[in-house]
Amino acid sequence: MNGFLMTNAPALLIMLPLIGAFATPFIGRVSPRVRSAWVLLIMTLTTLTALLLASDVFLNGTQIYVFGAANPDLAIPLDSGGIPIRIIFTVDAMSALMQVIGAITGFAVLLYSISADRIHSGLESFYTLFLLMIAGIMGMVSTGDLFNFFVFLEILSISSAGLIAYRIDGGLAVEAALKYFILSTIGAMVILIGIGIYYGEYNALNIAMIASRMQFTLLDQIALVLIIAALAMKCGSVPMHFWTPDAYSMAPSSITAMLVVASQASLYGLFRVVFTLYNVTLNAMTVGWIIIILGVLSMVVGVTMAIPQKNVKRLMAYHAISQTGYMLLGVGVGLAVLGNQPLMESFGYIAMEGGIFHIINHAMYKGLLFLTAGAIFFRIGTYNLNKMGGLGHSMKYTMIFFIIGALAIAGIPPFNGFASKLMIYESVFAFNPVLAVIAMVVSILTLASFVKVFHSIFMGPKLPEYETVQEAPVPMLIGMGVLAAIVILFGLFPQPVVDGLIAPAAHALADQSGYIAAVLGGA
Amino acid sequence: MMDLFASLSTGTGYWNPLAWLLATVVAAVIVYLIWRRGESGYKKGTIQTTPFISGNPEPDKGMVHIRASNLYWGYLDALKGYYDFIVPAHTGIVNDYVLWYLGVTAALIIVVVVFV
Amino acid sequence: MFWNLPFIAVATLSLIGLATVVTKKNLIKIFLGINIFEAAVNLFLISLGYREGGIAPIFTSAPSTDMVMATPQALTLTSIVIGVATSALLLSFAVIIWKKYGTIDTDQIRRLRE
Amino acid sequence: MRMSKLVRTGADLLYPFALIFGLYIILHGHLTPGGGFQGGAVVATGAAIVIVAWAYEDVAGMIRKVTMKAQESAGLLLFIGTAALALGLGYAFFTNVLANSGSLFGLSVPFGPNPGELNTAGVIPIMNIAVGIEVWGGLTVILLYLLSGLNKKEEGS
Repeated sequence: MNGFLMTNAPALLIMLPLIGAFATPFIGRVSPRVRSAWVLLIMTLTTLTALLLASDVFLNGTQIYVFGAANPDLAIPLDSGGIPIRIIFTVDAMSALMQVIGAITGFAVLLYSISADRIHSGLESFYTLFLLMIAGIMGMVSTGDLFNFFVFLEILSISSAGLIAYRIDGGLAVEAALKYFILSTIGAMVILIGIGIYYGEYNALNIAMIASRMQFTLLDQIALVLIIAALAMKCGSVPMHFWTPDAYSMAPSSITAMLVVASQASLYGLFRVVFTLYNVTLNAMTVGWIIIILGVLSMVVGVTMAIPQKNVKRLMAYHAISQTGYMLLGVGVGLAVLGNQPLMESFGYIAMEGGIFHIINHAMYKGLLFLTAGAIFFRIGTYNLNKMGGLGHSMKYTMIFFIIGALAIAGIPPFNGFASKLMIYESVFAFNPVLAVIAMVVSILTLASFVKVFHSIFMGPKLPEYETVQEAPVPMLIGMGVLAAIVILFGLFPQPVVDGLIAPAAHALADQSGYIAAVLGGA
Repeated sequence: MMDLFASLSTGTGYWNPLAWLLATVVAAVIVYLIWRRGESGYKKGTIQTTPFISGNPEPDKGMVHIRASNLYWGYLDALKGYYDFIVPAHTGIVNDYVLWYLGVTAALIIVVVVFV
Repeated sequence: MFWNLPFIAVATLSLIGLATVVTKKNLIKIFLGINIFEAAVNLFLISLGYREGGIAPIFTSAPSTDMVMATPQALTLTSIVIGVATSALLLSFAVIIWKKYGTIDTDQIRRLRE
Repeated sequence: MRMSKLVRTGADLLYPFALIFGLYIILHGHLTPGGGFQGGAVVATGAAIVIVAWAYEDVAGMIRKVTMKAQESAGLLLFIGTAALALGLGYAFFTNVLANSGSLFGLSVPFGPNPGELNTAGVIPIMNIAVGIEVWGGLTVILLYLLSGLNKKEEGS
């Protein structure tokens, strides 16, 4: 049984959410309680599978899974002339890390959502789309096939758009979903052009196969830009970030927390394309600087746009853009010195580790912050900061979770945001001091803006209009508590996390030949 | 088993959250000692715990709280030129958003092809 | 030159589609632009799959070396199916926007900004 | 907004043919051009003709959203269940377990001069049927939702 799970974990990871999603409309007929139990069961199984697979990958190295083959390990059919023609899932340490992020956030969000979204109608479709979103994220981060990546990207986009528009909200949510979906459809089509270029040139769709044949011709350069621009747009980097605040602020809070993970899946795709598909064949300095500049722009514009915002979720959405900038900065610095082994050893790997560590940290604390915003909305029915005040008297636990999230995002020790930001600062300082200074200033502005939010929501006397407000329901608090516990644990014990999860992921990302060897065999 | 309490090494330096936590605990103890020296004999619900504003009557609760828009007025005023440019750039029109995206793609293609 | 004709058509169609998305203010026209762009991408994939003298990979007595992998066709089909889902979702968004806002002019659909 | 009697009668007459043609495309998906998606789309077109010719209210009782949604989910479950069947039998996900098994749709391909054998595709016809059921339901639901808004102001959602 254990062997069965181990072998088939990558397939189960998308099969479970898909079966759960398609069965939800039927099971929802029985009763809402049974439906919640069913969705929770599926999500728990998915999370356990993801954790099991991750432990396997971190212990035994990259796992591959071949769909439709008699034997899931048989990447290259005997009569195919050395070409992997089937769809292959390639789960290396980086993919496993992203799966863990998706699974844990998904689980916490679901706990929260079962309590928070109870009041809405049409919850069968809601949870169907939610599970499809999980399937999309899991598929995107584990697939080793470019076209399959596109398909999962579209599954993710369509289900996200449906969920953003879920609370129609006088048309506002639909407007946000419309903008998101127009942009992401065009982006996905552009990605498909890039994939078509690879197929035309190299007659393959498998990432490892294309990587082993990569020439970096003019067409490859165009394909590279088409794909990284589209994925940078999907992860919300400035100046293509315009959909982000709209979508994040209008989606239900539980979905916003998942959208953070969804945009990080796009970020993963960007890193995968740059590091695994091209690696040293591309001009690392140019592309590295492109990613760094996108990152710096995202950091600065994101945080400065956040400060004057009046809607708390819009404000947090701009912070999500700004934090994405840190990840792009860290990994971009790693990319800029790729191929230069001494520099890579001295700060390149640390920068990449910082960027990747920031991905998991950001998913946790930003998810936590969006959930607290949702809890406040659940009780007082507004996101407008000007109408809030004095809630610290009645929502103490929510306030504590908010403080944890806010200090973590601002990079205050001993929370996890500090650990990853410290790694980014010090390694980026070795690369270019100006960038490190910008990163620190952005961090200060982040703190300033969260001081404003904290003051407006929780401080001050108990306002007369919120006299009867109560603490958020317990399942919501549990969902927030899971994320808060991870925020604190990662902050208190950063080095074991870096050694155990982050460093293998960073090295797996930078190690193109290892990835190719895992699929094609031999090096 | 890896060392749970290892310092975070950042290439050029290191940082140990537990040392920091220890310092926080020491600071908390000092704060507690100072707090202990304060007046302990006050009673809730008496005039001792009501706000004293130079003898003026206490204003309405809603008036005391400084609302979000009034915070950071100075910062926003100092960076007025920047905000006058950046806020209108977020037009909310989907055509502009697509145009930004396509423009960035085009610019990046030129950059990558020129600087091979 | 002649064999590049499909690719020229792809480039033209893409530009028409994207220009429609950027310049037209009517939501339905924007969706049509997206559909034209999708058609261009599908045409691109299907033209990539053309091999001169190739035959369909069906179990016949034809020489197996001339058979062509049907991957681009499969990709195009998948892409068309995704395109249908996309169009349906976009159109349903337009229906709701029309009901709630009373307009499908993108200049009016900007209650979320800044 | 009912159309003229001519159109309505024409639509009534066309509907069974669209249905049969679509089902034919679905069931022969592994042999002829077409398949589950195309056939399902044809069937849904039949529904579209009827909805356009008659008014939405007339059709709502006959083609019901709930049924169509259930049909969509059932098709998807059949699809993913067929794929998961291989896992249960110890193969990889999506393996064609029925091919060459000698049972339903799984006859071996004969060599040499022979009249040909049709049912050799394994699970592919089953998946085609699943996709056909799903697309039939899905596209009809989409049509019903889009066309239900015709000529109506402000409907709660």
